Amino acid sequence: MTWQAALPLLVLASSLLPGLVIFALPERSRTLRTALNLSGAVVKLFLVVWMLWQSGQGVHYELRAALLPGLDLVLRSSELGLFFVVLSALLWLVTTIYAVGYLEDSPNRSRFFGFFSLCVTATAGAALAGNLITFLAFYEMLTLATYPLVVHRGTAAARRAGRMYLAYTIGGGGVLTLGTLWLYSITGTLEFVPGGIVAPFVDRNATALSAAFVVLVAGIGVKAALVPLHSWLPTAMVAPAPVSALLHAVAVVKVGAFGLMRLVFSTYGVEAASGLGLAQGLAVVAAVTIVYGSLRALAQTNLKRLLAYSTVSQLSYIALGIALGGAVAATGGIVHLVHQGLMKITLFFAAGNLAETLGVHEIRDMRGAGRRMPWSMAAFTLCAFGMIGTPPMAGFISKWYLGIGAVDSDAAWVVWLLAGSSILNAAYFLPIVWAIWFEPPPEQWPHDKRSGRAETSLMLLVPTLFTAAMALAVGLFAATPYSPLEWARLIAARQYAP
Amino acid sequence: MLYSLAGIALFCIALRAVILATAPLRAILAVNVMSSGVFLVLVALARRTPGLVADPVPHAMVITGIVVAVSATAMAIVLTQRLRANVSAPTVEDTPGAGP
Amino acid sequence: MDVAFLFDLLLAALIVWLGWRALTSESLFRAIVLFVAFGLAMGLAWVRLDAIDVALAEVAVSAGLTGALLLAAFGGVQRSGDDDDEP
Amino acid sequence: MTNPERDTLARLARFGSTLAVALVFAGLAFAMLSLPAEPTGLAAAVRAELPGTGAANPVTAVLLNFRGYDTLLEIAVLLLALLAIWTMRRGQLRPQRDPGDVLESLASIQAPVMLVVAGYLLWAGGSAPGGAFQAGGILAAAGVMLVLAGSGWPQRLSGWPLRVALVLGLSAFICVGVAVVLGGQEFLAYPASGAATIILVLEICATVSIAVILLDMFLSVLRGRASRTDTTASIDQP
Amino acid sequence: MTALEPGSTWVVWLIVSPLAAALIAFLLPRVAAAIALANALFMGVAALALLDLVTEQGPHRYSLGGWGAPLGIDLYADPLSGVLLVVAAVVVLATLFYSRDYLARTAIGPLFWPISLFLHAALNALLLSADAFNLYVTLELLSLSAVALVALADEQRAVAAALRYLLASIVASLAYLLGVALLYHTAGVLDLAALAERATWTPATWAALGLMTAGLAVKGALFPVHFWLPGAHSYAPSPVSALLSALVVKAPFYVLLRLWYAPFAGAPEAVGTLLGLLGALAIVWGSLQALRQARLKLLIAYSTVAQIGYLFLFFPLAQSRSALQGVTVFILGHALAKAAMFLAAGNMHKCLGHDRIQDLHRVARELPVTLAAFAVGGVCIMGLPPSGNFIGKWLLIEAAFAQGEWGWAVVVVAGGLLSAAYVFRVLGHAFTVDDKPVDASGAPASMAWAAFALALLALTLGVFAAPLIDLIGGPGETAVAHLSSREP
Repeated sequence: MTWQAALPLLVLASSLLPGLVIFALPERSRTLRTALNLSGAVVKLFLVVWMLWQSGQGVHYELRAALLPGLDLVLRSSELGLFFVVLSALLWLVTTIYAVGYLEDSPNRSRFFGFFSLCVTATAGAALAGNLITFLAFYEMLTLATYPLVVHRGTAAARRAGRMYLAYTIGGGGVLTLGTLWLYSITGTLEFVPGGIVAPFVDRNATALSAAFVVLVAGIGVKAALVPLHSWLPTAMVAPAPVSALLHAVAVVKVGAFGLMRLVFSTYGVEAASGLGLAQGLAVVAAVTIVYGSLRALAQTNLKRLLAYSTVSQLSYIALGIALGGAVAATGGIVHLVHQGLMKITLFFAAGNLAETLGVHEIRDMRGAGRRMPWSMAAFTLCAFGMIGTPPMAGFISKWYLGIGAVDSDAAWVVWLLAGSSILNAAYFLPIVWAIWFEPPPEQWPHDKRSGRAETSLMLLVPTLFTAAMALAVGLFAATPYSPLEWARLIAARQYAP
Repeated sequence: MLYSLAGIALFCIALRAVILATAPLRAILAVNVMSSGVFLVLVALARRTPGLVADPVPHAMVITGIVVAVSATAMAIVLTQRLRANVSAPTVEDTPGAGP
Repeated sequence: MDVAFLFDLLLAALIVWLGWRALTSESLFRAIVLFVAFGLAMGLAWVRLDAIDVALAEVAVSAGLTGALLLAAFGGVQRSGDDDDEP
Repeated sequence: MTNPERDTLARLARFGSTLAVALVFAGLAFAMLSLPAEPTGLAAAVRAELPGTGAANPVTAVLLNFRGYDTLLEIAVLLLALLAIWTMRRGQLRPQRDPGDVLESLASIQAPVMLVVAGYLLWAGGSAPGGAFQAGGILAAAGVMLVLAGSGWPQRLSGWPLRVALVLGLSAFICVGVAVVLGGQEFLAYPASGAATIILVLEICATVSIAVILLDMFLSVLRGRASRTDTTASIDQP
Repeated sequence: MTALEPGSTWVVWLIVSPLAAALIAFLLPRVAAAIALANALFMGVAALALLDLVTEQGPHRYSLGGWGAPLGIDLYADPLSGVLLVVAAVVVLATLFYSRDYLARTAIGPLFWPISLFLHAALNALLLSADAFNLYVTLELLSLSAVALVALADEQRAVAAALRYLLASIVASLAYLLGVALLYHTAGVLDLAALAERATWTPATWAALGLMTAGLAVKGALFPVHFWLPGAHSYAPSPVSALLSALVVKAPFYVLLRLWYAPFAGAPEAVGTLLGLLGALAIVWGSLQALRQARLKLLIAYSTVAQIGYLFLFFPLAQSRSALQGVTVFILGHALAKAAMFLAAGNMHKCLGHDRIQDLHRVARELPVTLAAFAVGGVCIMGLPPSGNFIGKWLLIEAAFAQGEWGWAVVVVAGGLLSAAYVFRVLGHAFTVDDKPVDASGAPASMAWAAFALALLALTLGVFAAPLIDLIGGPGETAVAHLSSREP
């Protein structure tokens, strides 16, 4: 095996090995740890881009290791997988920089960054997984690697959140295992192939396949935070801001959404999923989640909780796009993977900056924050508008495609849903934006930590501005050849190819 | 046949005794009676038809069994003695001795 | 009914009775003594079953040594108070 | 738990166990009575192969040749039990208090007699009933008598001689077994010509070990008796 | 079935070597530890060589004394016994390595070494035995050495637990022996394969089935006769707990497995279902009890009660080959993972001076490798991929689906979730922040790493288990066929 062929493995190793070394590092060797972290992230990004480029040249990567008789662990490069792995590698680099700045001087950093790296390894593994069982393995690994991050602070609240997180995700994993086995007992294979594997069995095993689909969605839906399996996500916001970014944008929920794509596109196939009426069911669940998440967000007073409910709602745009059953809607769903990631990570970074610099956690304390931290708040505002779906921000593109796709698929109710959801988004974001810019700042911030000339540490500010700029750029330049949108269009076209 | 039935009877009596025993030495006695019952079955069944030469294999098995039984009995007795000796000894554990 | 059968019947009954008594006797000391007697009866049974080797082993090891072990242990029990706390 | 409750529970347990055991007895008795009357077993095979075993007594042939492996493991069980007892051994062995004249004189006569009987059983074991276990058992019993009679010399066997005596039986088996394996035969397959000698050697070694192990078990129990400090305990623990 | 090559005497060395080593370790206490470790190493080599041999040449028999069954005793080796011998050697090696430093911190004397060697010898002899009565002797040797090791923790509760363990296991052995007597007098042989050929379903065979199954269930701690296990496994010294939970408690199940394929092949389904139901109850009951425990080692012991339940799910699913494969991989995975957990718990106990779960503060910080070993072991117990337990559960569920018996599949998954609950109950406390000092110097690196190595093996077992799985049960035939296709 040349190193070229082992590229998928190297992608995993680029975060796994630094992670393992970091575990062994003593707490005080900060420089070495940071160097390892950043070089791992940079190398990973490089490798992923390299793999992407090679795939563009027609190189196909596939690695197999036998796990059970007739069942292998498979790592494979596919368009959808590469799309996701590029996103997570990029956001990981940004989040790492942010985390280094954010966790300065807090205890147990070696442990933190070790598990941090394991998380990203699991995400990359799930992205490159070539069959359902490999996906399952990395899905479980992600659960375990995230737990120590959620309970990182060691407080009672953190442990409670950790318990809840585990109860949901481990339960989800168990259900997913059962569903996977069930499916395997019907089909005899679990490979991810465009068009799915169940088509030959639809006639004979329709009921069993439908039931297995429900079980599988219930398993994956925990991470994708579909209502009613979403409660862990708002609770987990007690974790430090970089962890929230990881949960909401880079890894956990993204793996859930990605898993739904794999399920519909690569396992059941669009045709079978629609034919059995399963996609329609998923669409309804997604619609309910969108409305429910927005309504709950409206009622929150804590900024991070609000953002968490917003995630619940936004994620289901992805599920909705997958479920609507048309290339255009699917494009909207797929591209939202990137758009939502960029916007939500910016929002959490900004919220983290507020908390870290000024000690602000509650929405009512954000009055006038724009004067004190103009850059962070500008990024926040930009992405809040994106979430609402204002052109030319990224969120607009997603919603536009979803809307068009819905009309294409004769599901006009979705347009109303999107409009309603946008109004709700506006209803909870706009008052905040108003308060930030147009209300007077308080005499005294809760815990003002002045640091140098910039509004906050550059390690915190630069990632925030970078992701905000990206979120703007992917919207502005959506029509250019190498934009995420074009890519998503390509992938969607593949799924719906005759 | 008579002896094998007696063997089973011993096995059953002793089984009941060992279930109900609270004192270790009683249980040890019962176990010994029980093993005698099993041995009796082993050897007696070899002579179901009178007049034939006895089968030596069960005899060898019983002799092996007797030795195993005495080993186990000796161990059990010494354990019982340790149990008594330890009752008042301090334990390293957190909770006070759970024994009655 | 021949004498041999009668003898076997009596011996089998004796063995079961001794076993029963050894396990139910109130006093532990008597139980042990009964157990030794039980072992000797067993030895007779082995002889009746043409198992001389077993009979020898039984008398030497089972009745003899096990009895001695139990009695030695009983000595310990006695000094520590009663052990006959069967409900 | 109040006393009446406890009594009820105990009565229930007795009743239940009696019932269960009666059922077991009925089942087993039925099974036993339904056994075919024609003899099964390996008696014929043993008789057929007896000449090549080096022992005329079929039981000895089974114990030391056909199923010699069982016997090897059994001696291992004995030794292991003694080691286990040693790990729990505390306290010193006290001399027996006034054994009484009768016992003393009885022992002084009986011990030599038992020694002779043991020697005979060992020697005869090849052809007539008897063998290592019986001889070992009787030797140990003789030792017990001596100890009870106040004689100190069984305890005097200690240190290296004791350890060697303990492992003698098992080591002899292992050595013989390994030697034939190295000679290209199966483990414990004795050459037909030397089988009788090998069996005799094995029996002697086993007798020594068995006797010493059994005697030492008895001594350990005596010792444990001396070290006991407190009242009775029960095995019924959570 | 091929005849044994003249040079392949590995089966003999696997039994004789630990016995001889035990004698030497007893005579020369000073080198006892070295002898024991060297023997464990050699056992690993021998077991691998044997596994290789039976893989290449198929299962084989070895006639002790040259007589051959049914007159003599045969040893029997096939891939199933081969892999179990290997895992036994691995666990013993790691545990003994751990014990060197552990014993140095206790009052336990050098007799630990010969006794543990006897235990290893008994285990190997049992795994290789093909004779119903010889199995009784090996079971006794195994139980007595296990009891002796438990009693090494010279403490009231340990001694009481050892005594109960001893009495339970003697009674169980006697039930087994009575069953053997009935079988022998029905079929006239003791060799398992010969028994399989001659046994018919008479009332005596039924009685033997009941007696032997009941006896082995007690020894194997199947719910509801597991009463002796939690005490014995938790109050024993930690390396002993590891050996007991990982290996010893599996041995009776292995015997039952062999019986199920040989004399009791064709036992009615109802018996299998009953055993499966008890197994399912064990999973639920053991897990719930584990959740309730206040002490770490008791929690792990109850977890063993639960995990043993999985083994007994084999019986209702026995018709599928994947059930045998699954249960085999499960045994391997559980052996490695559970040993790791007990060794890790021993480390924590040594450092903190207690093992109260409530007070495991700062373990994450002070004993990271130990905690990692525990966590990884726990993850395996939960049955997450790619652990051996995952593969085992997967295959069991596959068998359940193949037979259309869904209930068992649900039990398997539910047990995994319950185990997650009790594992993370411990981990949650270990991550708690607290400022009480912990003396990490109580556990030398060797102890932590021994545990961690086992855990890592358990976790990665799934990755290299695939070729093993193919061996078990053989293509198109099962262990039944192997055992009974004996050459006359």
